Amino acid sequence: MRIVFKTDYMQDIRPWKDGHQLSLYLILLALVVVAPWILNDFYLGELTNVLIWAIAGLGLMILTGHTGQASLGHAAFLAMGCYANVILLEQGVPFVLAFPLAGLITGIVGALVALPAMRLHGIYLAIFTMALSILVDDIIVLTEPWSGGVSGKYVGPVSLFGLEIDRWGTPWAFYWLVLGVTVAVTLGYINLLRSPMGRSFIAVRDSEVSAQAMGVDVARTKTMSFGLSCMVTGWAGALMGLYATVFNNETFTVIISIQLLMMIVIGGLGSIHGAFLGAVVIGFLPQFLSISKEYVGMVFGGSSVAIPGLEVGVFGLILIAFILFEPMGLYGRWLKIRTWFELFPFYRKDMFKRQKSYLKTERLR
Amino acid sequence: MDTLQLLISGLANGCVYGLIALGFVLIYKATEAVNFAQGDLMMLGAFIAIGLTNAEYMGLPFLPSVILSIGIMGVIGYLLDRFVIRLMFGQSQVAVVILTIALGFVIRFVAGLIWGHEPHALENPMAGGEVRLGDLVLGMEDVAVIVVTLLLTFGLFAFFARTKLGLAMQGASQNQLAAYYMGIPVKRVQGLVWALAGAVAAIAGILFAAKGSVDPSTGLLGIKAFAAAVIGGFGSLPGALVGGLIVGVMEPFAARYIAAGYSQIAPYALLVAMLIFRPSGIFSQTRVKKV
Amino acid sequence: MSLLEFENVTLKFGGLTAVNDLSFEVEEGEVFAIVGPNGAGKSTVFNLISRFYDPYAGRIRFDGHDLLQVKPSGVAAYGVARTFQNIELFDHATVLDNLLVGRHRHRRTSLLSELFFTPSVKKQELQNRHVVEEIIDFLDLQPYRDKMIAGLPYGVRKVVEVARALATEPKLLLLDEPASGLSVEETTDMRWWIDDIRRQMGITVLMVEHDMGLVSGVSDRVLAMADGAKLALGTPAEVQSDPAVIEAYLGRAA
Amino acid sequence: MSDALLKVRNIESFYGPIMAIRGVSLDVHQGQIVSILGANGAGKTTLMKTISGVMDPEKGQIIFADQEIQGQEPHKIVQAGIVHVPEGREVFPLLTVDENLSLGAYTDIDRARVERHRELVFNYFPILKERRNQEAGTLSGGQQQMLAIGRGLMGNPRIMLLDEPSLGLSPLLVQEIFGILRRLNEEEGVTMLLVEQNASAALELAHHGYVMEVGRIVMDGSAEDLMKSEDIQNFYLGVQEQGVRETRRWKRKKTWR
Amino acid sequence: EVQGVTDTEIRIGSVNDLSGIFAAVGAPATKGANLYFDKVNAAGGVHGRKITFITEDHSYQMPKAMQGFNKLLNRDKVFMFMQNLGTPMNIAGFKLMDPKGIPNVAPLSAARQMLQEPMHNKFTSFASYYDMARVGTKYLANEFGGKEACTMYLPTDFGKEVLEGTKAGAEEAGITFAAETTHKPDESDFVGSLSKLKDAGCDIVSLAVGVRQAITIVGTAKKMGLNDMKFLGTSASFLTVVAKVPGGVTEGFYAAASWQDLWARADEPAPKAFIAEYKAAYGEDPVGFSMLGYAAASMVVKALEAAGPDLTQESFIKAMETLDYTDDLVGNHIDYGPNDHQGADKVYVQVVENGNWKKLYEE
Ligand SMILES: Nc1ncnc2c1ncn2[C@@H]1O[C@H](COP(=O)(O)OP(=O)(O)OP(=O)(O)O)[C@@H](O)[C@H]1O
Ligand SMILES: Nc1ncnc2c1ncn2[C@@H]1O[C@H](COP(=O)(O)OP(=O)(O)OP(=O)(O)O)[C@@H](O)[C@H]1O
Ligand SMILES: CC(C)C[C@H](N)C(=O)O
Ligand SMILES: [Mg+2]
Ligand SMILES: [Mg+2]
Repeated sequence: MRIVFKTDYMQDIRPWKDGHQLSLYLILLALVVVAPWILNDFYLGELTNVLIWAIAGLGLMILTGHTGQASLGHAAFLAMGCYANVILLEQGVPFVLAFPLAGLITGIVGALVALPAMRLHGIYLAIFTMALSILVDDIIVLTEPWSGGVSGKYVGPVSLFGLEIDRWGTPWAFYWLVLGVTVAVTLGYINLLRSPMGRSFIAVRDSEVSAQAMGVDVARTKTMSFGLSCMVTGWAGALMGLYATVFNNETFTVIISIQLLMMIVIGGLGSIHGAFLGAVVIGFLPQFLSISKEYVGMVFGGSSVAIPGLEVGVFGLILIAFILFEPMGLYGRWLKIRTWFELFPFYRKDMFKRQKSYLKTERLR
Repeated sequence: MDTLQLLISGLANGCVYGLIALGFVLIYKATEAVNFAQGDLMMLGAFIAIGLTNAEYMGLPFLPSVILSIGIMGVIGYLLDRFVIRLMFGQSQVAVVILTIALGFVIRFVAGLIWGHEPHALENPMAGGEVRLGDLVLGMEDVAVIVVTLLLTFGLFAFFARTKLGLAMQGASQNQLAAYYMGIPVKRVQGLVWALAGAVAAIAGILFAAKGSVDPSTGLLGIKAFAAAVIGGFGSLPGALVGGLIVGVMEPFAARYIAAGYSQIAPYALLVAMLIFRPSGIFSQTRVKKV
Repeated sequence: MSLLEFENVTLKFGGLTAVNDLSFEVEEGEVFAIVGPNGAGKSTVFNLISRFYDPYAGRIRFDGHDLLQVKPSGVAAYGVARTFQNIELFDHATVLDNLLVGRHRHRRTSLLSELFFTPSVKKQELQNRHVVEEIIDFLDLQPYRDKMIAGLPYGVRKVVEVARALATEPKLLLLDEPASGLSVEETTDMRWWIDDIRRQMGITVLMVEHDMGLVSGVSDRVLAMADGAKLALGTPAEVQSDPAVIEAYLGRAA
Repeated sequence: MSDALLKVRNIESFYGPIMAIRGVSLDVHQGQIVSILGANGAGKTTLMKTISGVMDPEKGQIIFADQEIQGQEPHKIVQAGIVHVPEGREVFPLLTVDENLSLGAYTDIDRARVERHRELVFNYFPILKERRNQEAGTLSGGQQQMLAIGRGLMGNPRIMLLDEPSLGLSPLLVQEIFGILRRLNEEEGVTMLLVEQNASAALELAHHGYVMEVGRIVMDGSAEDLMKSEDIQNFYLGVQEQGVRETRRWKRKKTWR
Repeated sequence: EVQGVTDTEIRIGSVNDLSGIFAAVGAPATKGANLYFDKVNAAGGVHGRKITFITEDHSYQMPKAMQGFNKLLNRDKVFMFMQNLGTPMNIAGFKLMDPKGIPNVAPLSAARQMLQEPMHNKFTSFASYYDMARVGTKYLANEFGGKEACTMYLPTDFGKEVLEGTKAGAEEAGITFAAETTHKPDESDFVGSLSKLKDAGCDIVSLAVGVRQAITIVGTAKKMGLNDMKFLGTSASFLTVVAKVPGGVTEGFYAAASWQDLWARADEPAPKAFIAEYKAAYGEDPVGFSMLGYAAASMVVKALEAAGPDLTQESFIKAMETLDYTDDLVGNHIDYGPNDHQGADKVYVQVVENGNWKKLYEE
């Protein structure tokens, strides 16, 4: 077991525990940067997709994982970001500007939405945001002059610093774009968490009364959290639009909102890692199931889809298993595995057995 | 006259929402878990009744098969709790929400596998029957929905308010630890409530399938019923009914008087407006914590 | 002018008058204790100062400001910090992070600079930590510094609450039953801490407490309340010998 | 002496990887009041929780009336006659005072007795009667504590586990509480296991005492013996030479560590 | 080197809905297609090549559909697509297929955009929703002297297209378009909408809603005594179950589609053989969309055969353009040409009579 002695305040402030951990992260970063040379187009595309979901997950994590405000409507903000980006591009705004602006606009809209949502808690907030998510479909239809209504919109390749970025034509360039955004958002998130604003988010999540008593303006903090969350989600939406190249009112459904929430819960609420782990599960597991189906088919014979919807059924079962197995999310499980290795051989067999736990009402605020 | 007709059919429709909402509220009231699979349980209940009743399947007489399906759904509800939900005892509510959403996927898949994806209607003696009051027409099924919903709401309300078990359920939802300290078998109580919710889902499903038809994605109706429960004040049984009625009555009037393109938005717009002005519903169930 | 002025304040919950035309002042630099039977309205007085409730009538002024004009979060900004009778900590954060939230009112950086963690943010963070570590030392919390609140024993949490309140560097510190749940030994520690808080840090203390030993040990003046109204006000000795207080609160033996 | 009503043998309890109880054994005899003293974090609450079944011990046995009860579901343990008045009140916040009391008697099917107990509780704590329709969550801290104790009394216990019952009560009520406990013990023969910070009152009431430190029992003896012990006097009873502490905070080392 | 073709195999992809809101369409269609391909493979394949038909389930969600396209194009490297379901999904797919010239055949969407430019690699089997609604409306107006056409629709591309088709049909018949109402997929009470249409004097009402909703609308109208209102569905409501609803609820409901009902013709040789074959393979009765899947597969195989052993995307497209045959199973005539990439051009107006669909008219 490595024991880190604290000798300097900076040790708590900088985002890595020690050089060892830092080097691990740097290796990971190097690996993902060179991914286009390692992976074929299919897997690169899937990795891109997972990263886009992870960005969306980071967005929702700010709000739900760190500020404790459950949203079942974040697909609405994906849509917002996506449309804002494309409409700006159509107006001739260069991508370098259009993309950040798309997030910013979504963030501002999110903060505005937060104003009426401020007095809502828990399930009431969840259903409020869900209603927004359901309405966004109709809003897109009603704002046809800008949104293209039901016929939707098409977004072609974009260019960034002279580089042609095209999901299908230059998948590696698109991947790097997404990776760049992912890294930037993650760094911003880390910085947030070690700054006063990030701590005030956690304060609001854990106890609104004492946050107030410490001088945290709860309403303002929630607005900020909504704004930031929606901004990041908006970027994810813009990337999703570029990834799909075509989208309309039926693209960002409430089901996607639900999947986003599932993703961060399965990954582990309240941790950055959780957003990534969850994105792998929600983003890649269905593909994995679909691919493994071929091999199952090869072994047991019969190429055809015998049971329609089987993958979704199995996917549901696996999600259930994940949650039953580790209600604190995959990141919680990962931490345990790591502790196990660190303590080796001084672990006890039932060290991580769940002690009985009990809930109290959430109807008191 | 027109208005009255809209009102009456809105009420009947609202009762269906109320009935599904009751299932949500039941589980919430006793466990503070939000069961997002309630709509899917209703769909399953409907299909079980169809499987027992309809000529192409087992063709049992209507009444016994209705009773049987309510029983089966009660058992399914209990087993769901016993073998799935209970493993999550004491874990965060969000995790339970996600769990029930995933359960919904699985239920939809199973139903599709057994009964296919096309709509099925429940063969029933009420079909085609109607009650006429002057110019007003009301289907027999609508009458049944209204009667059953009212009875069930008041029955459940009395159960929670008057019986020791009902009180214990409320206590268990507010503080599981304290409930145990009082000797309440919290897990068994929760199993009971899931059984009850299963039975209520079956009743809702049967009435729904008799009134129209069901397919595996019918469960999505649960979302609107959920909205209804929230409007009423999540956790309040009369609230579920009132919320259901508001949404139900809202719909025909919106469809009648609001321009196309906007009318279908009305229930959700109402929900949003409602929450802005009454952040915890009509019969608020939340309190400010005393410190 | 007194530091805190409570003037003819009344608060009702439905038919129940929890605070009834109550007036008192807390002077700068003193330790002022409130005692009284359970349900007398002591915590409610704190909650009024924290602006969790709007009084039905009366005025509350702090350091020349009308507290009724500010939001609950504004009270801390003026320099009032508090602890809670039933402990309200940020359960899923470490002791250190809890204390750092206490520094919130000294935040001078913008969201943007925090997202980039600019040198000014870093400087502020180092400064915050400096203050917080001093408090951790002062209250002997080193062993718990990086522990989650959720796993701490009751007594330690009480101390963390005091620490978090101190981290705001307040002018006035409100302590709601700081010694309840503490052992005799720990209560003695608390007594010296309160003493030091007043003497060394120059912080005025307003405290609700049932432990008469602690009350008479540290406080300059004591207000005894019953049914939301003033029963007696004076030095600890005066109040303790007041027959009405003995009758309603202390009992014969004490 | 006869066999103990409650026997705890070598109990170990964990919070995840943290060992909070490290092999505790104790006996509570029928009709006795046994008190546990100990500093913050000694593990007193954890021990109580382990006995009442809301936590599972890793090792050891708990024997109540000759039945092994460790690791059982908590409601079974209550039905067996062990009632726990927990630390930190734990009332049902959205139920009224009356409803809270009714739930306290959940295991009791004798209606007449339940009503008798309710009157008894109202008798002890008149304020609860006055507030019988108030939601428990809006009671003051001390009122909630009264409710918690009252609710415990409703359960018709054979043995009561009391975790800091005097927490947050006014001095007058503290005296009354100890009087009530004594009467319950003497008149109704209720056995009690009591955790109290107010050590002098606790020892005065108790027949026997244990001292816990960091998850272990470090001392035990009859209440009189403990009261005479110098360590106990210093650390739990606050008998101290004021002069020494006046200048600077200074701590004597405990002799048993 | 042609993508998706080897000496022994042809890979065909499909991005379909097997578990979402259109599973009632996608699932049976996939089964039907598989049935036909299995049969062809068992008989030795096409020019010695076995057909591998790979279906990805998108549950009617765009992100999943994009993943499906990524897998099929970049991993499985399919030769062509067949019966991709959903308008937005197909259109998104075109962006990838068009540059590589990958054919998209018989999509499960009857939107006009299925033949958007470049039309070269796109082939639909049937008339568009627009034409169905147009022809149906015109027929009802002419036949029954309807005066006011109206539409009840979901505000989606499908709904909007039916709306436009209805308006066009009304204009062609010289009647007015009177009113429209919009809906959500989870709406289940239509009394309000119907009384609005009643007040507007509608006597021809085209429907672009879910199957379950169409049944409820027709039933509610009966209950309200709106017996003069004629309801017209498109292929999206043209299901056997709709005709079979107990209690005769849907009697007198019209649908305009590009094919004829399977079970209404269950005694004719081709449908009869198909029903038997399907039952033998899956142990359950086929539905209309099973038939369409089967027919689509058989059409693709015809074209593959015609394309000869030197199979390329281009030769396949050329071969498709030569197809001209009557499909007895589906009950329509398929013909393509260099400038005609829509197979069946006819629209059949049919009505529910005694629990069966009956053909009234074709155009
Ligand atoms: N939200 C509320 N609704 C109704 N009554 C309330 C509410 N809050 C407090 N009360 C009542 O107001 C009175 C004063 O409560 P408060 O908490 O101030 O008492 P306290 O003096 O702090 O008592 P303790 O020493 O027990 O903590 C009590 O009788 C309590 O029941
Ligand atoms: N939920 C928890 N998770 C992790 N550790 C815990 C948890 N609860 C208690 N502990 C640890 O177990 C030990 C014993 O705690 P316990 O609450 O039993 O002490 P106590 O003697 O009752 O203290 P107090 O007098 O303050 O109530 C402490 O060291 C504490 O840190
Ligand atoms: C098969 C069809 C009903 C599909 C649907 N109408 C669509 O265009 O997406
Ligand atoms: Mg108080
Ligand atoms: Mg304790």
